[in-house]
Amino acid sequence: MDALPVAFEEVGFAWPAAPAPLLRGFGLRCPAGTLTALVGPSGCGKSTLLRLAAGLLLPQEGRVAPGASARGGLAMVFQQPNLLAWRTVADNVGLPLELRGVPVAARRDAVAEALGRVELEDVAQALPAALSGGMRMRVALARAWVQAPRLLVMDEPFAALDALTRGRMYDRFQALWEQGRPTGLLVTHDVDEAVLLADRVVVLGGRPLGVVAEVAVDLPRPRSASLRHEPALGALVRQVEAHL
Amino acid sequence: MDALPVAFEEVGFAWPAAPAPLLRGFGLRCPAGTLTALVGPSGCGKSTLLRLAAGLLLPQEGRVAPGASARGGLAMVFQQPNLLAWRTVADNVGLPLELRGVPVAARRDAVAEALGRVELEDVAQALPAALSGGMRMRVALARAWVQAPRLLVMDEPFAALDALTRGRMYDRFQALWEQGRPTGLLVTHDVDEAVLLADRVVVLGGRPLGVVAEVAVDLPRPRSASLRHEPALGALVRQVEAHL
Amino acid sequence: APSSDPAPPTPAAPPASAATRVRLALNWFPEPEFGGFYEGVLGGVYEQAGFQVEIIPGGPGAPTLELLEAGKAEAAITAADDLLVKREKGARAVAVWAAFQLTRVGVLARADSGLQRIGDLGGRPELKVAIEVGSPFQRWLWQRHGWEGKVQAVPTTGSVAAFLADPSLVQQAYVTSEPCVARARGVEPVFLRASDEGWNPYGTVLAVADPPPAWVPAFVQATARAWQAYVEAPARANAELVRRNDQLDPALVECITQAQAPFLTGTDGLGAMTAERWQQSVDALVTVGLLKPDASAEGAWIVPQASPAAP
Amino acid sequence: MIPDVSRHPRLPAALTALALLLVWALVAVRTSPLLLPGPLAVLRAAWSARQALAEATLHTGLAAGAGLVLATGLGLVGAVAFHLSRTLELALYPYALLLQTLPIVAVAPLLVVWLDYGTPVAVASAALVSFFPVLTAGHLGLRAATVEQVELFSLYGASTAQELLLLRLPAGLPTLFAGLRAAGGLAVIGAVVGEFVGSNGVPRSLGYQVLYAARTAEPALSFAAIGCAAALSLGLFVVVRLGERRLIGRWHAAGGAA
Amino acid sequence: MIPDVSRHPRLPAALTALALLLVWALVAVRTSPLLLPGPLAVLRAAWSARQALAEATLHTGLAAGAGLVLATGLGLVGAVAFHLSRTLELALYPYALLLQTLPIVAVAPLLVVWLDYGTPVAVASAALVSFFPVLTAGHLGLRAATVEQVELFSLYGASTAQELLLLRLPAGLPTLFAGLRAAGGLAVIGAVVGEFVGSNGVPRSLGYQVLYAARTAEPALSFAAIGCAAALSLGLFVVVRLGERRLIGRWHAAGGAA
Ligand SMILES: Nc1ncnc2c1ncn2[C@@H]1O[C@H](COP(=O)(O)OP(=O)(O)OP(=O)(O)O)[C@@H](O)[C@H]1O
Ligand SMILES: Nc1ncnc2c1ncn2[C@@H]1O[C@H](COP(=O)(O)OP(=O)(O)OP(=O)(O)O)[C@@H](O)[C@H]1O
Ligand SMILES: [Mg+2]
Ligand SMILES: [Mg+2]
Repeated sequence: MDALPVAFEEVGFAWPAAPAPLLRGFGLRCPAGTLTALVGPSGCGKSTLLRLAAGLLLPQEGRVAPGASARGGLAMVFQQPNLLAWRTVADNVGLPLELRGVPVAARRDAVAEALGRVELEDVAQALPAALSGGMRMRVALARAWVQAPRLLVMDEPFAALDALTRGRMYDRFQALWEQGRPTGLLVTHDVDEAVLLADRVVVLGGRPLGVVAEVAVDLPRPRSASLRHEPALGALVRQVEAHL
Repeated sequence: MDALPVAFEEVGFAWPAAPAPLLRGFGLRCPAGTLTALVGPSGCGKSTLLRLAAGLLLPQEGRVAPGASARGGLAMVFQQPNLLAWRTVADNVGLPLELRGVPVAARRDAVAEALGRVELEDVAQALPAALSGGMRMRVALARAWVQAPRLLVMDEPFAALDALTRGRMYDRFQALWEQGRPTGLLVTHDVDEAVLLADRVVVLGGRPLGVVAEVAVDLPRPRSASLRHEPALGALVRQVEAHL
Repeated sequence: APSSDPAPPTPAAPPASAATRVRLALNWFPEPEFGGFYEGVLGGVYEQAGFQVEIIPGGPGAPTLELLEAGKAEAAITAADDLLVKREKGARAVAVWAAFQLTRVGVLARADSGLQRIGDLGGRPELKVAIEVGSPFQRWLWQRHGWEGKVQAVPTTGSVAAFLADPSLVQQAYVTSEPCVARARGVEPVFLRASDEGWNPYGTVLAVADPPPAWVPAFVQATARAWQAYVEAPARANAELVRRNDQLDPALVECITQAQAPFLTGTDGLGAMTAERWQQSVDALVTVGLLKPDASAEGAWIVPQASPAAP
Repeated sequence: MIPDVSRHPRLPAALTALALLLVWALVAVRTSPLLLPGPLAVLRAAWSARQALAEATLHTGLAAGAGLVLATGLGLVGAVAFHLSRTLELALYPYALLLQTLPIVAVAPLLVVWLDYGTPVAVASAALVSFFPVLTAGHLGLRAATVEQVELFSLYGASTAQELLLLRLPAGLPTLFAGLRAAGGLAVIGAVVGEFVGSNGVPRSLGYQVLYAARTAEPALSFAAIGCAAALSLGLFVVVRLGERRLIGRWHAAGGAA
Repeated sequence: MIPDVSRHPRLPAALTALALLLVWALVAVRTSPLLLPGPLAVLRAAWSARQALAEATLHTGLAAGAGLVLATGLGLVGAVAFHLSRTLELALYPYALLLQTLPIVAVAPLLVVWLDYGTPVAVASAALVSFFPVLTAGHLGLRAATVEQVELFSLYGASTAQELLLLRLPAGLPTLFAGLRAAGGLAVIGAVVGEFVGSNGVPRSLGYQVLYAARTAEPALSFAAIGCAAALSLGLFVVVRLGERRLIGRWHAAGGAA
């Protein structure tokens, strides 16, 4: 299926009881099949943007695409693992497929593969309460990756992981990405990570929220984690950091 | 009050229903007043170690100091913000003081100061549900910093923060640290952060969990966030990363 | 107004071609006070008269007239006062036969209390009267004797236990119930009749829909015969009652049967209803304000005539 | 032209009331007035007995309220005691259930002997009936706090009382209020049934009114009295909801936060 | 030498039973046996009426169980309906409360006429009494899922049925079971009281046994019958707990995970 473009047009949004609106006339476009990294200070509104893009929140002014129309073709990693406490790890990962009516056998294979990607085959039958914080987050990653979405939205998916595990997850994510080429939105606090993974880094800031800068990343793909120490990447990182 | 040393001696620990014990004959000592950073792969047992040190879990074999004896002189930042949904931000931060019976007026000042440190004065009267992920984590930081503990235990406290905010938090934390000089245990996935803040970086790994390497950090204090790009720090970081 | 002698034990009417189904709703547990109806079924009297009778036992609060009204029963047992009050409220039921000539209602006291009749309670302020407060009977007593504020009424609990435990208690009772229980529990009681105080509505009235269906005269005749048979030989029906309820021991049944005998026949004879008695009941109910002052017994009861040829 | 429900939150309930009245009137017309008096008849009966009913409603309402307060207090104390001592919980919880099982109608005679006629019996029976739901809800509510929240408190050296008051109680309030909602209605019916037996012949209680109306074949009055009891339940329910909204509305509606 | 409670979880309850029996015996000795028969008298009465009691317990148990099942089904349907339609909730919730307020003793005659004597009245009255706690608990339980979990489901295009079955219902089970615990005991008492009026004079129900024992002044038998009712409640409670442990024990005890 084709990737879905993301577009914010003249978007206005305020949380109830908030003193000032979070967004006013906000605009941003992400062409189909590109991966955009969003960086910006804590509390500036990144998660809110993702919720708007996924249609979990409705803008009070303007238009957001795809919004709710993407339902079923969308995958999201929330900032918190957001697992269902009564389901095993495998059943948590299989949830999106179950909701789409994928038959059990096919589901089992897909789940096993997704768990393999995040290195959690061993705890497939454990309940979320018996996992460490980083393991829970990886379950959430597997749940988002278990299907081939048209739009993939991830809110700091790798923040809870150590450097090495994170590096392997980068590779797995990029392989997956190349397979389906969905549109991607990635919120991260790690500028290295943003530059390494994204086609473009958007620096956000201010209230109402605005785009402070956009930095295109034209490094060749696939990009291994070791690229991190390359000067080309370092230059881009410094370019982004200059706007933060 | 004096800082409390931390010591694990021949510690054995297994989670119920786990196939293999997490710790067996584990040993580690952290002298009073030093700050030890713990790094290691996701799910290796870092959070479990912190819970043991704080006396929230009891070892099945061996001894852990200070353990439960530190009650009242201990502060901890959990891996999740762990806020009370029915209390305002200010009341969440004031909780440790309230539990100790600190009078309202003194509490109010301390809370205001702690909130100032994490830059959340504006949302003092908001409920946790109205905060972003990073803001919640900063409330948890403020709650741990509002008192002068003898032992400060922090589980990835800065992971949810963007680089700039994080840098400012580093400074605030170090200032605070210098004031009281408690013993500190810091779990982090960011090796730069570990080296920047700690007196010693302990690399953990394996099952049962063991100390893979210890790297002493003898950089002068205070260490500003800009130190991050210094070669001396870079060398130490690479030294740690070599063991990961 | 019609008046009637006790229905004579005339020879059985020719059985109807197909048996008429009659569901008879009782207003209390199956006990000797309904012995005649059970005898009618067991002895085949109803069957011979062309009726297939099904007895629906009741209990406290059994809504018998309501079952009649709802078409879930063809015949219902109720009390005359109840029938009169409900008729004024629109119930379409009419009394056609009365089992007890004297009301079974009264007051139970200890034999050593020195009480002779209910009215004596007026001079005994130390005694409490457990009674259905607000019931027509209670209001009648208090009004007739001017006991308001003088005699202490307390609610009944539906059991004689409190009476047995507390010597300062007298209790509203049915002659077919509490006296025998009290005696069996070792307290010798005396039963003070309500009829002596002018409260004497027929207590166990057979009611049918108003206007009565054509089968009623034959049914009444059969009922009268069944009851006559029961009074003469209660053993068979009583045995059935004991069989149905193992808490009802034979001694208790025997006691009740003896206690109720004089109340069944009274002075007018088994089954009779007289205009004077009905009017007396109406007047009593008017006095306590349960019926409108212009109320009359007219139409509330009839003596069914099978045909012009019937007695 | 469908009116907006969110603007007129009372409209649906009012419309339902109308619809119910209509159905009632229709059913009543086809049923004997002895069984089911029509709404008009009930209204008439209520109006002509308005003073007695008002007095009785007040009287029964006080008894039910007192019973509910008693049950809430005792239920909370019980829940806390069970929480603090597993031994106590194992020893007593099964028997607490029994309290609720006692048919008041059967126990009321005993209560009458022990407590004397009148209000005490009504209060006791209201409390007896509503105790268990509060206990159960309280018991469950006290376990609603997450493991990490409990760890937080033990970490900061909170006393048992502090843990209860500052953590377990607030975290358990939503569950507790669910129990209280059910308990309110139960308290009213408990009081009414207690008054059946213990009303002491003074016509100042709804139990007496219901019973008296049944004795004198006044179903309309009986229904009017039951209506008053229902209104009382609604009243208690509203009180519970107001308390709920005041105490937990702000954060519970927000869906909580880790 | 205090035995370890965690090793003998049944011990405290057994000891309490002994203690209660002792207190009961002591109080009974000082009270008239007509009001409060001693434990031995009750046991003797129970033994001599064992067959009737066993039959009655079975009979009433089935009625209470059927009533509880009915109430649970209807309560869940109601909770789901209210969850799906705020208008419906506003329109009907207040009136659901009224169902619980109706004094069964006063309503039973109506039930008798509508439903016929015997088991139907007992089932209906058991269901009537236990409906509201289930409804309330279900209603609250369906809102127990966190905002983010609901977002997750809507994100993945879950149908309303899927959201209900896979999210709201499991997340609400702990709350629902709290309601069911209270409802179980209520169902038994509802059945017994329904049998008071609707027993049809057939001695095959506990309601009849309680009442008839009062009628013949056999308090020991009355208490024995009440004891059987209590045992029934306990039985239903245990069934509910087993269901609870089976369905939610594993994850709910674990304290959940975000
Ligand atoms: N409550 C629990 N019950 C059972 N097992 C648990 C529990 N908590 C953690 N574990 C197991 O213990 C191991 C270590 O967990 P821990 O949370 O200490 O890891 P960690 O090093 O903090 O990982 P991370 O960096 O991902 O937070 C994991 O394998 C996990 O599955
Ligand atoms: N449910 C809510 N109700 C009210 N205000 C909210 C809510 N969620 C977020 N906000 C406010 O909206 C603003 C942006 O929040 P958001 O979660 O989008 O930030 P963020 O950029 O994701 O931050 P972080 O990096 O810390 O996760 C914050 O000021 C926060 O207080
Ligand atoms: Mg965020
Ligand atoms: Mg951890």
